[in-house]
Formats: sequence, structure tokens, C-alpha cells
Amino acid sequence: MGITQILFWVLSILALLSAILVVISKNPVHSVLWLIAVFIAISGHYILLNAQFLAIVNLIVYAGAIMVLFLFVFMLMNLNSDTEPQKNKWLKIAGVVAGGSLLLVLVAALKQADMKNQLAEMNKGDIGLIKNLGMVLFQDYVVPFEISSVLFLSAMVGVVVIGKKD
Amino acid sequence: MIPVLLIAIPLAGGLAGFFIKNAQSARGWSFFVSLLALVVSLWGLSVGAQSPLLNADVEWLPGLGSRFAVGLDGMGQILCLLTAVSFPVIFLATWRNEYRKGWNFYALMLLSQAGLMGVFLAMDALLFYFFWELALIPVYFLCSQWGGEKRIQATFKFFIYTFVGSLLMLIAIIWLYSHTPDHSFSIKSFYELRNHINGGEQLWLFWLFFIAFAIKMPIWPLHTWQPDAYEQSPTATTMVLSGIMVKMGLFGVIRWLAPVLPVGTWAWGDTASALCIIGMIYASLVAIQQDDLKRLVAYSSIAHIGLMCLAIFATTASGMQGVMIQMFNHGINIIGLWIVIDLIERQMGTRKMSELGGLAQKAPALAILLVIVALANVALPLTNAFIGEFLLFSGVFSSKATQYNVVFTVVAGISIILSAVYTLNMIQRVFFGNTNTLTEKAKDIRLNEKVVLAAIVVLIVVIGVYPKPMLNLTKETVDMLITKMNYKL
Amino acid sequence: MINLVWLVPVLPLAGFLINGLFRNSLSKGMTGVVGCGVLLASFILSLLIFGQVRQEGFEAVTVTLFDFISVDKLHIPFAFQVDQLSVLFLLIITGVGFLIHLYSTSYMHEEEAPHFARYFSYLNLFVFSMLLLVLGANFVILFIGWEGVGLCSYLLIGYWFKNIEYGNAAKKAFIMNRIGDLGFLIAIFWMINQFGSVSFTEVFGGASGASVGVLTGITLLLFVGATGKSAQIPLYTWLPDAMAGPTPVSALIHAATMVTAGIYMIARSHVLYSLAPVTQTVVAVIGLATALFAATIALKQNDIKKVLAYSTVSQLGYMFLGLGVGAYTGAVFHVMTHAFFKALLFLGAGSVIHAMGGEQDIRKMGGLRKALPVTSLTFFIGCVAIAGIPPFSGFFSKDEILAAAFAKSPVYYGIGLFTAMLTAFYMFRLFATTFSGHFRGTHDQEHHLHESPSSMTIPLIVLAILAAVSGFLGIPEALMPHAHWLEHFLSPVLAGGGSEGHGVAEISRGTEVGLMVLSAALALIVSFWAWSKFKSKPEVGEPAGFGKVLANKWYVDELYRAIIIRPLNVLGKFFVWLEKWVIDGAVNGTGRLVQYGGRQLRLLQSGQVGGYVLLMVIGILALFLVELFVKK
Amino acid sequence: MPINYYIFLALALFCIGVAGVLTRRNAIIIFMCIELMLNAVNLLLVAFSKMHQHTLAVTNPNAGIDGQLFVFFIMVVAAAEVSVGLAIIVMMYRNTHSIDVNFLNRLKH
Repeated sequence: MGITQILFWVLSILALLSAILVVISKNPVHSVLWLIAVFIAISGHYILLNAQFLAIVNLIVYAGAIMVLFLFVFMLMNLNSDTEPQKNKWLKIAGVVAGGSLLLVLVAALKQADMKNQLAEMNKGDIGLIKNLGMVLFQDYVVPFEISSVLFLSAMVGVVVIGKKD
Repeated sequence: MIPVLLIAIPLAGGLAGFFIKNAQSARGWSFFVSLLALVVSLWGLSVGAQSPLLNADVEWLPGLGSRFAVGLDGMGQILCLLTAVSFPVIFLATWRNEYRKGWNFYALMLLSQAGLMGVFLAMDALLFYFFWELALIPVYFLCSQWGGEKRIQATFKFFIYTFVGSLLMLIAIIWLYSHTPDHSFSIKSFYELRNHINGGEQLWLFWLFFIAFAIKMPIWPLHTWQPDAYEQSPTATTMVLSGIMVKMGLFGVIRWLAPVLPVGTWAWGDTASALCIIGMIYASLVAIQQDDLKRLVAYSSIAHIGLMCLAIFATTASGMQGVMIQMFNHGINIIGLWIVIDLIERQMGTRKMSELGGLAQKAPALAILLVIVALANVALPLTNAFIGEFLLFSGVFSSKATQYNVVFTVVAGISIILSAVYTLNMIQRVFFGNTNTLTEKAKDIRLNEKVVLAAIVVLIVVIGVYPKPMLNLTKETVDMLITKMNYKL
Repeated sequence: MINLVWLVPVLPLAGFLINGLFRNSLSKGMTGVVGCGVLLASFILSLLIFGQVRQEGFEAVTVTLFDFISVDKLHIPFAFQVDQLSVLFLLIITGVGFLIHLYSTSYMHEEEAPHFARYFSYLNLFVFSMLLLVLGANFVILFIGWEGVGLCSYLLIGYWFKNIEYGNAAKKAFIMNRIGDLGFLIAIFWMINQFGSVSFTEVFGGASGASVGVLTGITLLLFVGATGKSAQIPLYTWLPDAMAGPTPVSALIHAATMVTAGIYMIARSHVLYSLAPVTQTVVAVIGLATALFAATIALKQNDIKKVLAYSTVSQLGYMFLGLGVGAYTGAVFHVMTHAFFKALLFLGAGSVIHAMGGEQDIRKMGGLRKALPVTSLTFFIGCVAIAGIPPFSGFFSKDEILAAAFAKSPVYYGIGLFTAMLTAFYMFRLFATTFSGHFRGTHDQEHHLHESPSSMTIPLIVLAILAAVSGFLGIPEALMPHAHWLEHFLSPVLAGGGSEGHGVAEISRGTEVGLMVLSAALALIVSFWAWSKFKSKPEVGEPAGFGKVLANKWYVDELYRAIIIRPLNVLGKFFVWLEKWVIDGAVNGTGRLVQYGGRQLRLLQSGQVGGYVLLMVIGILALFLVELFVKK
Repeated sequence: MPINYYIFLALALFCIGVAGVLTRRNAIIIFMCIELMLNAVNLLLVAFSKMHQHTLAVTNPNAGIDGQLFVFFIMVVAAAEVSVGLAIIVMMYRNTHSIDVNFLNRLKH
């Protein structure tokens, strides 16, 4: 069991635990923090998989920008303590059961898939490097890239329109 | 050419009618358009059976193998004539009825005429289905906009009922279409289908079609929409419904069911006949118990239609001829009855027989005309219905398609007696006896009503005395049908 | 001349149309002239045709007007057949019909002009239908006339339509007839099926080729039709109720038209009947039973028209007995004599009622002989004729039937003779109660009593003469060989067709004469007894005991009401219930179920996003499960 | 690493996200759970991309690179979505003074 494997397991357990805590934390701010932990763990996975660019982007965009936005909103609303009334217990149980069964079903289904012997390459390969990604992104995927900028623009307009007081 | 005109004239007239925005002019316009259709229909009768003018066939939906194929054969001639005659008569008879936004009413009436014509003329299954539904839609609006108090309920029931049947039929049509070797909806391909589908499949296909048609006719026990719909619709629409629309069911069985699925028809003939007969007796007995004139006529119509349907399954030439001529006769007679009921209702404000009585003293002309129409309803000799019922019964009796022909004839015959009971009851309770405070003020009918009813009476008597031209018209169609129906695998 | 035979029915039809269409503008005089004139013209035409037909060696002629129904292999022309039988009926119908029309002009004179015209138009239509019936060359044309007379009887019985009771009687007549007509109609279909034709010549020609079973079936069904039209058990109850119509109408229905249709039809198709012995027995037994049954009822009736009505039913029973035992000529002979004396009796009764100002109860009459001399004399002749006292007409015709019945079975004869005695008894009871003794009505009525005008008495006199002498047309062989003119005249029709089955079993001349003497003597004795019994002390009280059962007509109407009408009504009510709660209930129930289900399902649509997502996940789960585990 | 491990890890994260969406009623937490699910998918995409590179690198040096680009685009979309979504939530808070999704039941009507 080399360092890669150990890191994999550590990161995996961190990700899963943090994810569970995201869901069950009473305090929303805690949830946000645990979610940042999940993102960091996932970024670690990316690095293990030699996808440095995505790892960095994930940290910057998700853990950085997006989560700050979430926190910001929480602060803005002054909702640091949980105000959810826990009335419908059944709905909660049903939610957990549904999620659990979904996992069960998917696992059961994928266990039969003939990919057991396939390996994901670790620590090697340079497709995750920014140079290669950049080449493909600005050659083959230049149109979607441009369109995504339009998407941003429209999202921005949308946010302004929605957020405007009237 | 002629069939296209028959559809196009009322269609265009109806669409134009929406824009007139004046009830009086719309009424005149509709009357004119329906007369035009009548002229075209008579022209169709005059050109001879072989004339190329009687058929039209153009591309419609080439991807689906459906063509706009229309044609006038003997049966089409009779039914189109019925449709073409009925509408001017209906317009004239209800001339004095006032409708809210009348132009829409008249336009919708014309549209329903176009749909009906299309049903009777279509020579393509998809086109047939198209017109089948097209005829339903205007009637739906007519009933739901201008009907009686419970119109929404009744119309809803009517619409859902017939629509369920239509969908079953659509399934059957698509199934059959997928089994045609050339993937075509044309009637010829459908008639060839018997070589490609086996008897077992015909057994269930039969019911898909038959339920649709049975709802339309209607056959017991699928009839309950009818009395409600007749009662609640404006009378002009009731006339269309009962005079012409119920013929769509019979027509469907004759053109699209029996020749296409001869084995199914043959195998289920006894069952269907039994339903018809139960319906006849049942409807007659229920009719005797009715107090409302409209409901009485509605049930009597169920009984008469049951007889016609029974004769179709008898698979005999005389029975089939009887069906042909009786479809026309029944339409004329029942429209006559509705006209009278409408006149009574408009004057007295009620259709309850228990509130009427003694009208013969006040309205002798109306009484005489009603008695003649009513006698035609009980198929008295020298009225048109006698010819029809005589041939129908004769066909049922000599049927080789069933071993119960004698039982069928006798039990169905009882409905003749019962029809006399309820018809005479009606005459007596409405016209005889002494006047009461309500009927004291009654007046006799006016000229336009007299003319319409007299025209109907003349038709009744002329066809009753000299039915030969009528019978000759459908001879070839009947022979063709009987040959096709007698086919056994 | 014979080719103009279509004019005979068309003339009354024209009269019907004229009187019917212009009833508001014609004066009563004009109406009467038109109504009677067309009948007279028809009668003269019939006479001319008769002149041609009675020549030796005349063969039946078929006059085809046009093709009526022509379908597949079936061809039914609108054709008339002129032969001895139809001509005889033509004469009876137009002749007696004319007299009744003439009589009506003054009997109905108090009606308003439009109603007067309506009455005559109905009468003309009635005669038209009856002429169609006897002239038709096939069963369908016969059936047209057959239903036509049913219709006209309906119209005429319900002539005074303001009275609901009369309307009910009319309805009853029509519906009872319809029941019989259904039998007739099915017989026609059977004929079409068996012979491929309905024309008399083809059906009778092919009869010998058909099996006895089929022929029995057809003839029985035809007989069902006849029981309806000719008022035999079990469909006779409409005829006495038919008295609701004006009295001349009763005369027309009972004498010249309508009820004789059944006799005519069976005589016409005697070829079939001769080949079906079972049916013959049935006809004879039903006829005999009706004759006896109706005669017993007539014993206790007090309405002058009701007595006559039951006597008609009884006499019709005789005719059917004749038909049943194969004495077709005898039956037709009795139709003819009966037409004369029954028309006479009814018109006489009409004259009495007219004089009494509408009173029909004989218990309130009496002693009318002085006030109504012509009426009472002619009525007496009618009574004598119907009682079967020689040499009046009834004796000859009744005796011919009785002789034939004796030849078949003495039991028939015995019952027939007993019925004849009953007939003599109730007729003279009627006569004595009405015309003898002293007047029992109100003072006003007595003051009002008067002999009828000449347009009413002339028909009475003519009919009385005919009733008196027409018997000589059929003097029995036993009394005077070769003097039976009628048998000779009708032989081409009634003896020519079916050869072997026809013919009355021979009885010796001596026996026949003996029987005649016996019946004549009994009739005389009973008549005299009845007359002497009732002339001074008539029955005026209400009958009791068995007499009450008879007066109430054996409670047959009540029986029918209990076993047919009530159950049908109950069934109808049950069906209405079934319709509302079961059939329509199922339909509406489906609708309601869908609505209810929709309302319940709508609760899932809580608007709460969490619920939706949960459902979505469950849906995904289900899809996965199906896709992964079920499909394989 | 066998690809199975990544698959199961991603599935587990995804299902935790689902369970979170189903159980929580705080709109922002739900939003976060959705982000969690997106990230699970991203992780899987990257793993698959590396798997393809492992098997196909001989013929095509860029094999599997699309997977990583997809992740990139998903992040782009997620960013846009979060901005709009949060705007809606703020708006909702302004109107109802709550971010409980159960108050958002106007769809019922």
C-alpha cells in the first residue's frame, strides 16, 4: 500500500464524512464549512489523478468563490442558527431511505459491470496539465467556451433583474 | 368533384358564417348554403353511378400513406341526400328560434354538416377518422353553448363517451394500417386485409370498432349519453344528432367494420344481435314510462336503430337494403318528430306530457301532421318506415348468419307492438282529451312550419308508396357488401 | 273494365283527400256528397266488374300497377287481383259501405263542419283500406290494407277525441290489432323465406311442395293475425270497446269491413289451410270457443251496442268454425249475410240511440215500437235473420256451417247449435226489452222520441230487404239441387286451388234436412220464449251471481290487465330504475371515480418542492429497478 | 486505482447529496447539496478520463481529455447557476422572510 493508496483512502473518507456532516449539521454555516472540506478532498483526488488544473480551479471557483457567496448570503440573512422547524419526520426518513436505496440500486447495478479490471491512471499523464487542456479548449471547444461566456452574461443580467428591488 | 363540393360548400359557408356577426343574415346565409349543398347532392344523384364526377382522390399525407380520397357510392348518395335534405329543413323549421350570438350557432351547424358529409364520403380510413372527429366538435360546442340547464353535464358525458369509442376505433385503424402490405389507409387496402390477418385477430379488432360505432348508434348498454344529450341540446342540434349523426354508427359498421372484418362480424354477430334486441325491448319499455317528449323520442330512436343494426348482422341482401332505406327514413321521421316537439315546447314552454293535452282542438293542423309522422314512426304501411322495417325484418328472418333468426324476429317484433303503445300514448296525452289552463291558449302552427312538416309528410308518403328509386340506388352497394360479408376463411 | 279496377279503391282515396284537405272550406252538404258520391261510384264500378266476372269461364285477372318493393330476388308488385272472391267482397264493402255513408250524413249532422268532413274522410280511408285488402294480389298488399283498417278503426273509435275513455278504446283496438299483425307479418316473412314470393298464385302454387310443418306454422301465424283483426279469442276484447266510436262506424267495422278481413284472408289462403289439418282444428276450436264465449257474455249486457258487439264476436266465431271445418263457401256466405243483418242491426241501434238522444242502456228504453215503426220493423227482420229462423238469410248461412261442422264432428255441431240458441235468446231479449213493453226512460226522452229522417231509414229498409232475401243465394243442395248460386260462383276460387284437402265431408241428404229442421225449430222456440219472457217484464236490476260474471265479461279485461299490462309496466319501471342506477350509474360512477381519484392524487401536488423531488427520486429508482432487474 | 473505487465513492457522494436535498428544507442547504452532487459527477468524470487515458494513450495522447473539459464546463455552469439561484433565494427571503422551501407552495394553485 503505497502513498497514493493511503492518500486515496484518507481523502475518500474525508470527503464522505464531510459530505454527511454537510447534510446533518444544524447550523448552516457549519454546513458551508464542511462543504468546503468536501471540495478540498475532491481537489486532492484531482491532484492524485494528475488533473492539476481542475484541482486548482475547483479550489478557486468552488471552495473560494462559490462558497464565499454562500457564506455571504447566510451572513446577509443573519441565519446562523438553524430555523428549520423539524416537523415532518416521515419526510426525512423517506428522504434518507430513498437516497440509501438509490445508492444500493446503483451499486448493485454497477457491481455487475465489466469494468472491474479497468484502472484509473494515477500520478501520470499530462492531459490534466493546463497546456494540453488549453490547446483542446481553444481549438475544439472554442464555440462552447464562447457560448459559456454568453451564459455568464445572461446569468449576470438575470441576477440583476431578480435582485432589483421594485 | 361532387363529393369535394359537398364537403367544401358547408365548410366554407360555415367558416364564412363566423364573420357575419348578425344572426338574421347568418340564418339566411346558412339556409342558402345548405340549399346549395342540397342542389349539389341532387346533381350527384342525376349524373349516374359510373360518372367520374363522383370520385376524387388527391395527395394528403403521403408520408402516412393516406390520401384525400372521397367518393359517392349508393350508400353515400342516400346518406348525403339525407344530410343535404335535413339541414335546410332544420333551418327552416327552427327559423323562429333565437340564439345568443346566432351567427356562431349557424356557422357551427354548417361545420357539423361538412363533417358529416366527410364521414359519409371518405374512402380512406384516416380521412374517415378525421371527419368522424370533425363532426363531433361543432356539435360539442352547439350543445354546450346553447343547450338546456344541465347542458354542461350532458355534453360532457356525450363527448367523453363518444371520444372513448373514437379512440378505440383509432387504435383499430392504426393496427389495421400497420398490417396492410402497402401501408395505406385506403379502403381498398382495408378490404384486402382479410387475406393478411387471421380470424383470431379479427375477434378482438371487431370490438374496438364495434364499441365505437355502438356508442354512436347507440346500442344498449352504451346508450345512456343519448337521452341526456337529446334532452339538453338545442332542438336544431338534437335533430342533427338523432337524424344524421346516429347514422354514422350504422354507416361505420356497414362500410368499415363488416366488410373489413368479416370473420369477426360473423363470429360476434349473434352477440351483437342479442345486444340490439335487448336494447330494442328495453328502450321501448323505458319509452313507455317517459313523461318528457324528448326522452320518449330518444328511447324510441334507440329501439329503431337497434333494429337496423340487427339487420346488418343478418347479412342478407333484403335486410341490408332495408338498412339503407331505413337510415334515410328514420332521419326524416325523427326530424319530423323533433320539429313537432320543438313547436310544442316553444309555444307551451314544457315538454312534459302530463302538463299537456287537448292540443288537437287548438292546433288541428299540427295534430294531423304529427299523427302522420308518428304513424311513420310505428311503421304503418304506405309510410316510408314500413318499407324499411319490412325489409329489415324480412332480412333478419331469412338470415343464414345465425341460427336464432326466428327468435330474433319474434322478439324484435314485439318492439313493433311496444312502439305502437308509446307512440299512441304520446298522441293521446298530448293531443287528445280536454284542454287545460296551459293548452287553452295554444295556437295552430304557422305557414313556414306547415310547409316544412308537409314536405316531410310528402317524403314519407312518396317513399312509402314508391320506394323503388331509393332501393335501386343502393342495389350495387348492397350486393358488393353482401359478397364481402359472406366471405368465410 | 277490369283494368279500371284500381279506380275502385282510388275513388274513396280521392274522397279522403278532398274531405281531409279541404275540411275547413267544404260545407257539410258538399262533404256528404263527396263522401257518398265516391262510394256510390265505386259501387257502380264494382257492379260493372261483377257483371264481367260472373260470366262463365272467367279466369282471375291480375292488374299490376307498379313495382312496389323489389329487392334481391324478391319482387312485390303493387297489384290487384280480380276474381270471384274479391269481387264479392267489393260488392259487400262498397254496397254496405255506401249505405252506411248515406246513413251517416244525417246521423252525424250535428257535428261541426270540419269535424263532419274529418269523419267522412276517415270513413273513406277506411273503405279504401278495406278495398286494398280484398283486392291485393299478394300478401303484402293485403297487409297494407290490413294495417290500414286497423289505423282507420283507431281514428274512428277515437273520433271524439276529447273523451279520454274513447281514446283508450281506440288505442286498445290498435294495439290488439298490432299484436295480431305481428303474427301476420312473421307469416309473410316465412312465406318469403319458403316460397321466395308473396303473391297468391306463387305461394298457393308452391304450397303442395312445402312440408306440413312449415305450412302449419305459416297458417297458424296467419291465424294469429286473423284473431286480432276478426276479434277471436284471445284478442277479441278490443271489439266491444270499439263501441266508443259513432254508431255508423260500428256498423262499418262490424259488418262491411275490418272484422271480416280475417275471414277473407283465411278463405283466400284456403289452399294453405287445407294442407294443414292441425291449423284447421285450431281454427275450428278457437272459432267455436269464441262463438260460445261471446254469446254467453251477450246474454247479460245491457248496452244496446255491446250486445250487438258480442253478437258480432260470436258470429265471427261461427265463420271461423266454418273455415276450420273446410266450409269456405259457407264462411264467406255467412260474411255476406252477416254484413247485411249486422249493418242493419247497428244502423237500427243507431236510429234508436239517435231517437233516445244518446241513451244506450236498454233498461231505460222499452215500447219504442210505436215511436219508431220503421226502425223496429227492420230491427225485427235483423233479429230474425241473425237468430237463424227460416227463410231469412241467417238461417241458410249458419246452417251451411253447422252442417259442415256436423260432418266433421257432432260435438262441433252440438256446441254450435247451443250457441245458435243463445244467439236467438239474447237477440230477442234485446228486441223485446227495447221495443216492447212500455217506455222506461225520462219524460224528456219520451217527448223527444221520433222516427229518424229518410236518409237514415232508407238504408235500413234496403238492408232489411237484403237481410231477408240474401239467403236465397245459397239454398242448400239438400233442399234444392244446383240452387246454391254462391257456391257455384265462388267455385273457381274456393274449389279450384287446393283440390284434395278441400271439401266438406259428405253427409246424407236426409241427415242434413233433419239437422236443418232441428236448428230452425229450436231457434224459433227459443226466440219466442225469450220474446215472451222479456216483453212484459224486462231485467232491470243489476245482475247477481253467475250473471254478474257474464255481465262483467268473465273478467277477461281485468285478467289481461293483471297478467300482461301490469307486469309490463312493472318491468318498464324496473328498467327505468336500472337505467338510472345501474347502467347510467356505471357510466357516471366511472366518471365520479376518475374525479375522486383525481382529487386524491391532487393532494400529492402539495406545491412543496421537497415532495416533488422525493417523488422524482422514487421514480428514478423505479426506472433503474425496471431497467436493471426486470427487463432481463 | 481500480475505477470501481472511484465509481463507488462518487455514487456515495451523489447519494448523500440526494438524501440531503430530500431531507433538508433550508433552500441554501439544498443548493449546497446540489453542488455536492455536481462535484460527485465531476470526480467521476475525471476518473473516467484518466481511465481512458490509461487504455488509449498509445493511439491517442489526448484520449480522455474531453472528460476534464466537461468538468470545466460543468463548473462554469455551476457558477452561473449558483449566482442566479442565490439571487432567487435572496429575493424569496425578501418576500417571505424565510428560506424554508415548504413556504414555496404556490405551485399548488
